[in-house]
Amino acid sequence: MCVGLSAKVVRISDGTAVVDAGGAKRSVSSELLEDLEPGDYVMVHAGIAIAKITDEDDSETDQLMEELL
Amino acid sequence: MCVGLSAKVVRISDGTAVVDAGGAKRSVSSELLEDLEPGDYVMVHAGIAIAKITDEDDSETDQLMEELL
Amino acid sequence: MNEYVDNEARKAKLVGKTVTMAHGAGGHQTSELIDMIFKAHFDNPDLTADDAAVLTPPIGKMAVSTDGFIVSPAFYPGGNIGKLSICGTVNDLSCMGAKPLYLTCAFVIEEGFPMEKLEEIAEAMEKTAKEAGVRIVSGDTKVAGKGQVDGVFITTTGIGEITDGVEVAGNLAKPGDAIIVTGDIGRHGCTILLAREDFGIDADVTSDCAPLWGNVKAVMDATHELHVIRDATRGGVGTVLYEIAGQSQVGIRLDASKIPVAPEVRGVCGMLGLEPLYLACEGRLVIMAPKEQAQTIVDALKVCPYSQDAAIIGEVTEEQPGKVVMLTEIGTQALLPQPGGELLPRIC
Amino acid sequence: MNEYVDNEARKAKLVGKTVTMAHGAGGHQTSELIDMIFKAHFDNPDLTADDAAVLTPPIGKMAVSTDGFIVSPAFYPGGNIGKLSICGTVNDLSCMGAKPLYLTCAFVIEEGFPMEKLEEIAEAMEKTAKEAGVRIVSGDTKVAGKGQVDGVFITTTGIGEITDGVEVAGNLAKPGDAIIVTGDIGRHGCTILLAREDFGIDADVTSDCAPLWGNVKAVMDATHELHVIRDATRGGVGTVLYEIAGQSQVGIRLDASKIPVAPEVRGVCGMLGLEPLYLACEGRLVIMAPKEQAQTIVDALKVCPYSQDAAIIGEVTEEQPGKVVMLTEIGTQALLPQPGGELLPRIC
Amino acid sequence: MSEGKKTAREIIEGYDGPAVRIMEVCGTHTHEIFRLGIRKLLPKQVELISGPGCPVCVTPVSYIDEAVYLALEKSVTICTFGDLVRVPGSKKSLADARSEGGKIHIVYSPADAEKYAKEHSEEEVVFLSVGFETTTPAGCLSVKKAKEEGITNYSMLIANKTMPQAYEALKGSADIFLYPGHVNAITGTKLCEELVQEGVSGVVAGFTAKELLTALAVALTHFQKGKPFFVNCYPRVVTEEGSKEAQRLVDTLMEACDSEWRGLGIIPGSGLRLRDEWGMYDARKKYQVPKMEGRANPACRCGDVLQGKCKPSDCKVFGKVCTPQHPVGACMVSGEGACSAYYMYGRE
Amino acid sequence: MSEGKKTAREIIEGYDGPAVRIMEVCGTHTHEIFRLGIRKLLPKQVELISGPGCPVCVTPVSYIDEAVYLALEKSVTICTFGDLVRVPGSKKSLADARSEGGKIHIVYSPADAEKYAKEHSEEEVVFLSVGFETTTPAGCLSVKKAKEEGITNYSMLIANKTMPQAYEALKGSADIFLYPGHVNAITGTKLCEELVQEGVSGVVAGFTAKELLTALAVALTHFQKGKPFFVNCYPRVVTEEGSKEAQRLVDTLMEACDSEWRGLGIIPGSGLRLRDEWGMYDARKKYQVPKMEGRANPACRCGDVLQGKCKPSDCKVFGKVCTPQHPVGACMVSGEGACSAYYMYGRE
Ligand code: SF4
Ligand code: SF4
Ligand SMILES: [Mg+2]
Ligand SMILES: [Mg+2]
Ligand SMILES: [Mg+2]
Ligand SMILES: [Mg+2]
Ligand SMILES: [Mg+2]
Ligand SMILES: [Mg+2]
Ligand SMILES: [Mg+2]
Ligand SMILES: [Mg+2]
Ligand SMILES: [Mg+2]
Ligand SMILES: [Mg+2]
Repeated sequence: MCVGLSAKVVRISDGTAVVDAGGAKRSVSSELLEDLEPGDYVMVHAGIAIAKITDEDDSETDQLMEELL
Repeated sequence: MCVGLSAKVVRISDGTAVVDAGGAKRSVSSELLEDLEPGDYVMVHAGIAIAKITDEDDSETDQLMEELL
Repeated sequence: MNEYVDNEARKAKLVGKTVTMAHGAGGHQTSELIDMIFKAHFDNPDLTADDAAVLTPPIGKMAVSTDGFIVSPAFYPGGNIGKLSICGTVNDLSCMGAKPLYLTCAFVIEEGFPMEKLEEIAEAMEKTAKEAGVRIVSGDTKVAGKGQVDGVFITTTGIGEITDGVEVAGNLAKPGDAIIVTGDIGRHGCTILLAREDFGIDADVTSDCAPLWGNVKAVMDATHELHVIRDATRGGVGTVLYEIAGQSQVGIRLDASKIPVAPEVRGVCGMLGLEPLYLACEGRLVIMAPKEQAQTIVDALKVCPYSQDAAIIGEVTEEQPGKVVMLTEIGTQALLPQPGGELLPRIC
Repeated sequence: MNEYVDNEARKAKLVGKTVTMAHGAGGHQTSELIDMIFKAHFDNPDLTADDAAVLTPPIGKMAVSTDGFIVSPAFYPGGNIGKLSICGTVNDLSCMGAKPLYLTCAFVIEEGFPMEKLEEIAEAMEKTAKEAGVRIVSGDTKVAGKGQVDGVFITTTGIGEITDGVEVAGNLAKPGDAIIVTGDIGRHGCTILLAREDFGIDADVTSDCAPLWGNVKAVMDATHELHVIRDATRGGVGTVLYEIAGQSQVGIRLDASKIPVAPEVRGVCGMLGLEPLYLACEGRLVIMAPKEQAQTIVDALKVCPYSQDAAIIGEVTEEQPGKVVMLTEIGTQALLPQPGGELLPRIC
Repeated sequence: MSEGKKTAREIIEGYDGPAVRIMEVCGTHTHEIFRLGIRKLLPKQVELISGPGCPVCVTPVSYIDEAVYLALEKSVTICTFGDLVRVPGSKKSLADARSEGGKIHIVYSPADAEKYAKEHSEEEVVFLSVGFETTTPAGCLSVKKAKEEGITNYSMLIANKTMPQAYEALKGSADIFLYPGHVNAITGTKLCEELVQEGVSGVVAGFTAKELLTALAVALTHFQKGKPFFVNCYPRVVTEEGSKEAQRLVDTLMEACDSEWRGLGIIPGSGLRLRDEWGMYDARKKYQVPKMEGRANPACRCGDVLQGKCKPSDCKVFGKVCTPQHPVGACMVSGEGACSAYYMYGRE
Repeated sequence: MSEGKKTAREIIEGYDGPAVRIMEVCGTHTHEIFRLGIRKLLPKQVELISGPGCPVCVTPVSYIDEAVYLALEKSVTICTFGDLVRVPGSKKSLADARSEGGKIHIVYSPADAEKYAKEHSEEEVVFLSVGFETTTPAGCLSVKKAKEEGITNYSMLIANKTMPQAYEALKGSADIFLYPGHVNAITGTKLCEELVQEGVSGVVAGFTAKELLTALAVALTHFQKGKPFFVNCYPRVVTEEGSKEAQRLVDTLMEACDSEWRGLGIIPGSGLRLRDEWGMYDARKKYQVPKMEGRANPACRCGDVLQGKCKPSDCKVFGKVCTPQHPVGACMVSGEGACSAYYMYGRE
């Protein structure tokens, strides 16, 4: 239901983060996330960073599959 | 200083006259003129009939010339 | 009969519909709009749905002309922007002595424009193109956001074939030429002015808008001794005469009493302080040719539609090159003021 | 040197000036505007001041194409409406295998438009026309009242000469054809979207707008075995592919991983929920030719400006005629959604 | 027509009396005299001076500045006669204001402006009320109507002027005044007859060729007799009393005030303003228009031209910097302005 | 990529357990599943149902009517996600309103709408706040900011919804829920874990091909074991707690209310509205929007589609009257809508 984009934080200033997705930058609200740092990856939706992402790609699924089998 | 057009009165209704110049009709104020009747000629300027015209063309000048000579 | 039924069905589908941004997005709905209206009216073997039409080129020299049409209002007594957009380009070609062959048209349409109005415009274009013997070969449709354009703009470009042996141009006027207009002047400009502005003037004036290739052809069939043919559009006959006087470095003398003007147009001009010579025509030609040919030309014109009132209104002179002189009602000669700028009604 | 001085003087005169209604009235000031800007840039032996240009027609078949340009904003990274208006028509002619010869241009300009901006537009047109080897032969200038048009609209019409022996058209795609794009896609649409709307996205994306006759010529010189050449403008590559699939009644299979998209464009599309395949290009061709010719074509393209990133992105198939299928990253095949309607950024 | 009036023309052309300066006070007379080429009929010793009877020409720069201020700063809709649109203000004309988005609506009459206000209650509407005795009643009627109809978004920016004070001020500039027939239609002839006592001669003239020639013939014939004289040569329109209704109407709404005439400076008692009880229709009060300093171009000699102290061609910028396309002074704007007439009709 | 994940795909393709209905609640999942052609990988006994997780699809007709009312009757500037522009209301969509002159401004985020209001203090600005847990915080932030900045021309028309009540309502429609990862990023996983107690199984899924395949493989593997289960297959984004900050924010500004879901009717407690102390930002209160009756097209089976009671192709008007170009129901508008996806990806 929500186009989410994983993007890299490149700059932080109070309540706002500039995120970068393939070179497209936009400043988004980071008010919902604490301790954000440049270099972190976040999930962005409708102009706010809704979640910090632990892995920058979907490789964690490998582990899930391992557990499953 | 004032583009004046001599036009024929074709219709009268309180304070307003419809005048005709060569088929171009427009309703103008006739508040400045009393006893206007359809068929009369008037001098029109900026949307009002400013004067009743006694002769519909400039033939009266003939008489002026006669008097002069 | 069947086609009639289909056409009725097609038209019924347009009722109440408007042009949307989606019609301009280049996908399915763009094709739909083109099929529903433009193809329905313009279809012919040369019309392309591809990027470009592939055509047999004219023989000999080719004339090419383009004009954008932004008339407001788009519908007015005597025509609409569709008819105008065909006439304008057909006439520009005709003025070069070129038989109009092909036409392209590019539409810019405001979001929300009624489909039925567009249909009317396309219908007028079809009819006028047919009358002029020209084929619409390629088109383009863009939809502009609400307020980005006022209604509809059309640009047409025409390609014509120049008949051998005729050479006319604005710089070929010669002293001794007679000056002919093909009918009463200023009707289009007067019509638009009354339709656009709210001057409260009621006059039975209709645009003179007409495709004039037939008239030019009739003249060329009557004589090859022609120097200038020009359609007196923007700026009217007065502007065109000044242009030609400048290009040909000749003087022009007009006889004020010979210039045909409809009484209604004169009446409107009287009220608004305007000069009919500067009002646009869209179906009138100015022709310059040796005096000896003048009557032949007028005679040829008088039997054609749109030019029954053709008249000789003056002559080309050596004196005062670049200027237009009027022979007035008291027999004096006075310069016609140089046209310039926007046409503004005045009270003084 | 002297010309340089004159040109500086000419430009100096434009500073701070704007286009007025008088410039559109057809008299003296219209000529002034044309001389000051358009003639200064477009002048060539074929350019006419008359109603129509008189030209030598092309030999063989002639291609004719028209397009209206209403891009907003008129200036954007990588170009402006002037450059675009030349490229668009040059490319449409090129896509028919036609060498662009002549161009007409009709301007509609909003009252108050800065002369210096118009100068910039004309300058870009001159430069692009020169690069494309095409001559501007006739023009038209209309001035629309404030608010009647947004800035400036340009309609260009082009005439080209079809090189013998080459026949390309949207209905000639054959199963077994390779599908080639001449570079990364969606840049123009992405650039305009970012320049027009205030989405607060900052990306180093410039329009791909370019005149592509040189590229088409290089391809035609490399092989005559060509079926379709199409510029992927409005609606982007996706729309064009669906059109061709429909016209040729073939299926199209794309390999998603092969389609060149700049990372910035992908990033913007990610944020706005858009598909790069539906973003307009103004300097990209889609070419379909027998598979055997594909590498030859790509090699020819890679040495030309504007097509160094040419790539084979798919093939024409017999299955699912009229449809475009994508080979996905998981090796499945899925239909590419049919494009339709306005491009709207979405959050869901 | 000319044959019938040979006698008047003969008198003029044959005049061999003493040198005489005739001032045509009225701009419409100026215009007609040029249009008919009447100056060419005059013997050398008869000089025609174009006086200050064109409301546009005598409108001070500051008035335009006020109107521009209302349009751009107060976002008011300006309703105006077309005449004023191109008159230069200190920095901008109304045409400039319009091209910057100001709303300038051209009307045929003040009544139409009032009607516009009624129909556009969401806009603030100001009519630019200029003109002399002939025009003032129309403005007064519109205000009266606004009051009757309870229209509160209508007002006038007033620069109306009265002629008698100007005659007084210009007494020394001419031997004979050609009085403006339409002013006399309102004021009657009494005032002019009184001026005879002060040694000021004059004739009231109509506007047709015949009327103008007759008036001139009458004036020259009387002048030769050596005594101050007055003749009403326009009796079909002008009576001794004039229009009592008009006088009463203006007197009810307006009162005299000092007024600036462009080039002539302030002439005491020569202006009109709304009486206090009509103050809500006075745009200056309603919108608290600040005092404008109004800097006219210092090169402009309009004032001297209006007083007959010099000819337009004596002005340094005449025809070079100052042309009808780019007027510097008001006399170049109006078709009635002496500079404009000299320029357009090619008189040096 | 596909090679690495063959195991997940193999599990899916090789599934031979009992028949199972999986509901992907999230529209983005629907979209990706179609884009990747995942349905084609599924054995017959695995059915994927597209649930009500597209905010556009569940937006009732009356909501669009309210927005159209504000745009056209209250002349408010509507700021909206692009998704809502083409959704049909009772009579008009927002695109229709725009083509009638309504001001519809597309934004990327509610923050941009608030910024627009700040920069256009002369306009009244209303943001159309739709969406689920993921989107609601962004709207709340914009209102908070408006308050901090003292912006008074900004408000929201709210139709935000919460998912838990929907899961409850749809419990019987599926055996497994594919939970929407981004909703869980806000809400955490607790609620889903609790649903296991009620016998409702589910997995939280991410959005890449790999994540989707993995989640499906995990779901099918667990399902075969016969016991209710829950697995978070998107741990890189979703935590057990979710976003406390987001929950707190929404709770500060909003409170639960009953809410109408298009096709599903009113689900008690499934909606959100601003608390009374934030009432000035509630567009319904601010503009006293009247109660809209909202008549959906009776042919539309969106409600049944959303509940998995029928397939889009079971709807009588699917693909005939109802197409993405002319959507009848909301499910055909959004790229995420099941009907739209079925249509665009060619599934019958
Ligand atoms: S020529 Fe121009 S500047 Fe000179 S007096 Fe006349 S209006 Fe003024
Ligand atoms: S096909 Fe259209 S009308 Fe039918 S259920 Fe889907 S959205 Fe509704
Ligand atoms: Mg042309
Ligand atoms: Mg229009
Ligand atoms: Mg033309
Ligand atoms: Mg022409
Ligand atoms: Mg096109
Ligand atoms: Mg084209
Ligand atoms: Mg623009
Ligand atoms: Mg094109
Ligand atoms: Mg093309
Ligand atoms: Mg033209």
